[in-house]
Amino acid sequence: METIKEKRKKLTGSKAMIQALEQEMNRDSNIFIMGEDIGKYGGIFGSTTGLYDKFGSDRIMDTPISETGFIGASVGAAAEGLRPVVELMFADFHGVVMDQIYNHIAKIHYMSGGNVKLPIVLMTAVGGGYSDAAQHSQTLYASFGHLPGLKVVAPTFPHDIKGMLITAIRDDNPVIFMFHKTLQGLGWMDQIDASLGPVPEEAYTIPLDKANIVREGKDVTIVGVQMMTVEALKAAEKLAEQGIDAEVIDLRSIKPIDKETILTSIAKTNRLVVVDEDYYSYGITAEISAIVASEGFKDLKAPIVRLAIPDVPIPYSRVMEKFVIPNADNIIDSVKKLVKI
Amino acid sequence: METIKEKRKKLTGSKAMIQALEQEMNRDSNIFIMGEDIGKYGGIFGSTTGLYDKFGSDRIMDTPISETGFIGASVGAAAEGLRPVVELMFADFHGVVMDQIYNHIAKIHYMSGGNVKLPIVLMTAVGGGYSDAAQHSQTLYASFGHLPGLKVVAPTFPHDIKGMLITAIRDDNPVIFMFHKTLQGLGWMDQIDASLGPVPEEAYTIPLDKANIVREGKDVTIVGVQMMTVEALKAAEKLAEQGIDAEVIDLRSIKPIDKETILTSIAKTNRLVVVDEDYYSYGITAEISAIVASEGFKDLKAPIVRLAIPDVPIPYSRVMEKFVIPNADNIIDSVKKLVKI
Amino acid sequence: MKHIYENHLLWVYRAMKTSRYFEEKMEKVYLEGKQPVFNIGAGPVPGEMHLSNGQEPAAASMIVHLTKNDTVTATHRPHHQAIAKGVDLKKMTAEIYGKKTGLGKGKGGHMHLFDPKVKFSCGGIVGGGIPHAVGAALANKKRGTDWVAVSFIGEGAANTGAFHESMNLAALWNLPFILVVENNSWGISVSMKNSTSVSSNDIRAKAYGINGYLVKDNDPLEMYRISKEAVERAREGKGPSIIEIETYRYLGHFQGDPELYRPKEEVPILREKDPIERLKNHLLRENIITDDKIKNLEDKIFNEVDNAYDFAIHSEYPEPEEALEDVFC
Amino acid sequence: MKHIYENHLLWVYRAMKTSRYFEEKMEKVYLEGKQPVFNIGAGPVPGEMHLSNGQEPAAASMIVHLTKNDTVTATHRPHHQAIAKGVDLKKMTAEIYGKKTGLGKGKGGHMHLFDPKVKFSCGGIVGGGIPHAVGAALANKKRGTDWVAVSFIGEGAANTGAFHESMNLAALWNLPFILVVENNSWGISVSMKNSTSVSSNDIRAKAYGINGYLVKDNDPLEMYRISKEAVERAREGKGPSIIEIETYRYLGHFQGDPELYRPKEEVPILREKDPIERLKNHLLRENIITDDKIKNLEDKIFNEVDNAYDFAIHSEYPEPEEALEDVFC
Ligand SMILES: Cc1ncc(C[n+]2csc(CCOP(=O)(O)OP(=O)(O)O)c2C)c(N)n1
Ligand SMILES: Cc1ncc(C[n+]2csc(CCOP(=O)(O)OP(=O)(O)O)c2C)c(N)n1
Ligand SMILES: [Mg+2]
Ligand SMILES: [Mg+2]
Repeated sequence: METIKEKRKKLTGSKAMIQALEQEMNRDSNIFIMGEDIGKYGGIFGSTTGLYDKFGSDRIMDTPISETGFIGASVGAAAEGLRPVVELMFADFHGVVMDQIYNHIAKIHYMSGGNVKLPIVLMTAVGGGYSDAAQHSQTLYASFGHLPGLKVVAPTFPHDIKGMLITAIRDDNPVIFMFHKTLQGLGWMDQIDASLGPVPEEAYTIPLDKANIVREGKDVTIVGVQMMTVEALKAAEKLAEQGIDAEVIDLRSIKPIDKETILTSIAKTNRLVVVDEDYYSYGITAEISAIVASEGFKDLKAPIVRLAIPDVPIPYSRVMEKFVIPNADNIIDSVKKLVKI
Repeated sequence: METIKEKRKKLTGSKAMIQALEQEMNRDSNIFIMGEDIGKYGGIFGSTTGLYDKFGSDRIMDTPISETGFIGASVGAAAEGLRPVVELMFADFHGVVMDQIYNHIAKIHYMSGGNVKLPIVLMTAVGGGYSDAAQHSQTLYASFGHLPGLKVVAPTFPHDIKGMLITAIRDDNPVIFMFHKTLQGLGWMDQIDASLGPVPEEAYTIPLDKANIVREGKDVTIVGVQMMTVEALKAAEKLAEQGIDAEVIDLRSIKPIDKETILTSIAKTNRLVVVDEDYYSYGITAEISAIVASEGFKDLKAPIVRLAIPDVPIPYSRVMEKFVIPNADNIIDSVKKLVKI
Repeated sequence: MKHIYENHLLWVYRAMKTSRYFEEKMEKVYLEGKQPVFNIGAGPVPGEMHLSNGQEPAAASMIVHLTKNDTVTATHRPHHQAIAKGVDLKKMTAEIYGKKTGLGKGKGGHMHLFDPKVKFSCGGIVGGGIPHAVGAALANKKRGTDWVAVSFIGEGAANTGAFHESMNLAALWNLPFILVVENNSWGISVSMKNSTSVSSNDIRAKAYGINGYLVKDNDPLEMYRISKEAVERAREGKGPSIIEIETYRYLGHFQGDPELYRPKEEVPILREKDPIERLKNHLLRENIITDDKIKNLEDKIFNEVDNAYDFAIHSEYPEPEEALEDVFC
Repeated sequence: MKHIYENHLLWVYRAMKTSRYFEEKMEKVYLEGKQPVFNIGAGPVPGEMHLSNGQEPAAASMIVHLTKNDTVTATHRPHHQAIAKGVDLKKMTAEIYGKKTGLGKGKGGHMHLFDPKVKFSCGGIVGGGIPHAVGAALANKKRGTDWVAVSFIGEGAANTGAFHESMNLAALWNLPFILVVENNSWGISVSMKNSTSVSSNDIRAKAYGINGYLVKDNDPLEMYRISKEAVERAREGKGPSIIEIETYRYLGHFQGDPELYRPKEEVPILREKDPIERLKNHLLRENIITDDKIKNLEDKIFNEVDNAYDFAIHSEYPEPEEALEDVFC
């Protein structure tokens, strides 16, 4: 768990992001942001609100709808010594720019034998739950995590959002920074407690490769990420009332995964539930299950439980969407069955 | 294992593909092929050689280098009742057209509530081993397998190549048909035995969702796909000499995975090695491990072994490339350790 | 000939008015359950909602020249084209309500309307629908029909790679394809001048050696005339065209858009020149229809739309488990 | 002024000749270990090999106007630009041999050459390098320099979405960016006429409101003149240009290409008009250099190239485990 800092205010996820960007942009004039509607609009999901007024159109650049163009341009700008932060409005749109992301941004450092550095942060909004349907609700965590050369993070709480975004900006490697819409604490979406939290005012960093134990427990380990961590915590509270003591790990880093924290937890609880808001096959539940089945096998006393979006596109209609995204009740049911084994 | 058919000649993988395409195009005039250099050139990896002369430029269409354009066009053509077969020259290029593949081709049937059918086959060449480096050597099996709405197949042997391609063409759903360059049996690449095999002359189908036990054994299950199946078979032979009896499963279908065949095998062998020519994290080794750790846990007697390309881009230089792609020796080493546990 | 023309204009009026009424109703319905605090996921119509009030001429004055054999692909802002193309209004409304009776059984939603019976589709990825229409045009040509395919996009989409690849293909293969660019000056908050290196996208037709047309000031009559020419050319095998129409976005990009980026005075000026009113006045002035008959027509329209909403409202929701169906056929 | 011009032409000759000699040598080396049966993965230089013999003017006559502060991005066919841009020839050759001493320590290979010291890069994805150069141009402008960025592509790449998105950005932001289209008539086996809806890509400059230039018949002098104008304009803040040059591909798309799609008579006709010979004759005719001196120069060139090959051949291979390094810094 992170050490607690002094002088912290409660901020939303969105405000935590903005604070990180603002402080870093003040520190380093090489940082600039490009994206669609990140200027006066302030980012569709509030990632840059107010920054245009503070930094002007030279450092906060609205772009045309040309993701391959402007995200690809971040490569050349970074190679020239600038530090571009680029926003892909929804992770769902990655397909129009995936070549730049995985064949160029991710590989150039390697192909150049380490000679070219690309300090690029790609921020992108993920997640569903508000009926935005099949092309605007995905997380696609594993689509990014599968590819070498990218650090991929997905923090949950405002404190981590700020700290990890600052680390991402200071990192000389490309980092995909995924922020969950519902965790931004925006006025026009569902209001949830987790989207507001204490955030130190000064700049600070949080490593990009460490999971966080957000609840200690001994009976079962639940690994989640972003909204699934929130659901896991809800589930853990109810399970506690029923005498089941769950440990909840907030994954935070999709790539690389913090194996150690997970394996240590399994050594204690011997039981694993993984919950993911991405698709089931070849997703986070697969990778974490595999890590434990290969490296923590001796500690495992029961089958691993995988909860994720079944392999279907995300449906529009609320009833169906709620059905496909895992929630606290699904977790509780699974854990209750699991602890009996 | 497949039932053996009469009147079979030995064909290479490439010839098996061409035969499937030709027979199907003769059967159904709605089928046409689009792609780069699939006309007179006959496909860079020999997928369409000779078809241009037989069917002409109307049904064998060379395209500009506009993957989003022409692969996206397959959607409209399919919705109109044609049956487009499109070739993405290397799977490595998927990033320039991924939006059409996963946001449109994969999802339209679902989003339309089943009202729009898109019988599209996307053929694409995969695999490394000949120093084509980071942007031309990938398999990216899991990048496709992760996304709902696509059937993804990757047959190994000529017999399966023909049968599964015919099934894919006749399927009313979009199918990604991955063929491995080395298994095409092309004159200008490494010559390997597996790329030549008996193929019935008449048209026949092989299901898109069934793995194939290509060697029976009782001590350990090795799951491979394409070249990794070939390596697994080599390993199994050597292991047999040392008294270890390995069962080898040729996965063939990346999505959906044939769980049953795998779980049945594990119930017998109690040990699992998965070998993949894709990247390690969030890849085939992850998914299959997870399936077994959650649904076959009780049968598992030892940690699962995962062999895959470590999470690095594929290096150019031969020594390094050979190091990152798993081979029979790696498999033998792993199995020998594993059977002792 | 005159007679056809007049009927066509009446048809255009009807299509525009239907769309307008449908959307004005949607504007209200969408806010149900989202008051007093706006919550995008709440109410009977959750998710994003992109309305096209003001942009009706682009759709109606083009689609009047099409039959149900002709293909139309549209965008995240698809209602005006869908309605003009004759998409089943009840099923479309039900889809937007997320009902089982919807076009996509509730799986698609407002941005993903598919009605293969009238060859209409749309989608939420900017530029994503252009190649689909090119593919339909290719199929039309292959089969020797005189059917055409029309893709509608916003001016923002003209800067996507999909635009360029599709236009080159359509021109290279001389396909019966028309691209209509609805230039409403804005791509969300980014103005045309901040997104596009030329003043209008008809100019870009030169990059493909094809015809480009510009329709000024949202004029339904001029759009009618130009579209007629482009469609006829396409049917005759004379190849693709780009038509850009200067049109108006009365509302925010989506409902709930605070529009802080937009000059306050812009919309009132546009509304002054409302194209539906302009066409109505023209129809009356030219005695193409009487005042009484137009009222009559409007009542029919209101009725049809109201019925569609009723149908949607009274339809059942899908069962949760239906989410698992229709991935494959 | 004359003096500078003459020196420039000599520089161009040297760059072209170096590239030609380098590649003629590569043509042979590449076949080592691939005889009698061609096997792409065998020999000291495995993998694909795209040579640019015949295309040298495009590179040399542009890059003569650049300094090491200017950025160049190239394609899968990158040697002529790399050599003109002053990429370390020893390290480049070593990279192609897969050696530890290579530009990328053997990780990149022939299609992936990176020399940040002279701001050169290339890649194997058609169209993929265009936005990179746009980004460099953006950085140049942001920092108030007069540095430019030049992206070289083949005519086939002008049909990719990346081309369009990049050109629009460069024009919109008025960047010091130049796109050079090396039109060698072929994209692998697909002829320009089967891939492109216009006769040349300078025409497409109109779609971005910028300058387009066409250099005919692979002329190094005309390419020199046009490039000078485009580079000067870019340095002066007058924005981007597209230059298309009609050039020659003497060899197959890659070595081993059976070229069944290509008329047999095409290459001999092109070779007749070899641009290096043409420039040499010009230099001699105009007394810019003497016969003796040119021999001298050529010997230097051969020496330099031979040394680079020697360096490559005698360098060590990386250790297998080095594959795991350099993913992150
Ligand atoms: C590829 C892609 N990038 C970004 C978006 C987000 N987005 C949705 S609509 C829109 C603006 C579109 O502008 P325009 O094409 O002019 O259409 P309009 O909204 O004005 O009708 C943007 C940026 C998207 N849906 N798809
Ligand atoms: C996005 C993408 N599509 C396809 C290819 C395969 N490919 C490599 S080179 C090439 C032809 C390129 O033609 P052109 O741009 O004219 O360059 P040239 O080879 O003539 O130099 C193709 C299709 C690729 N590398 N990247
Ligand atoms: Mg617009
Ligand atoms: Mg070319």
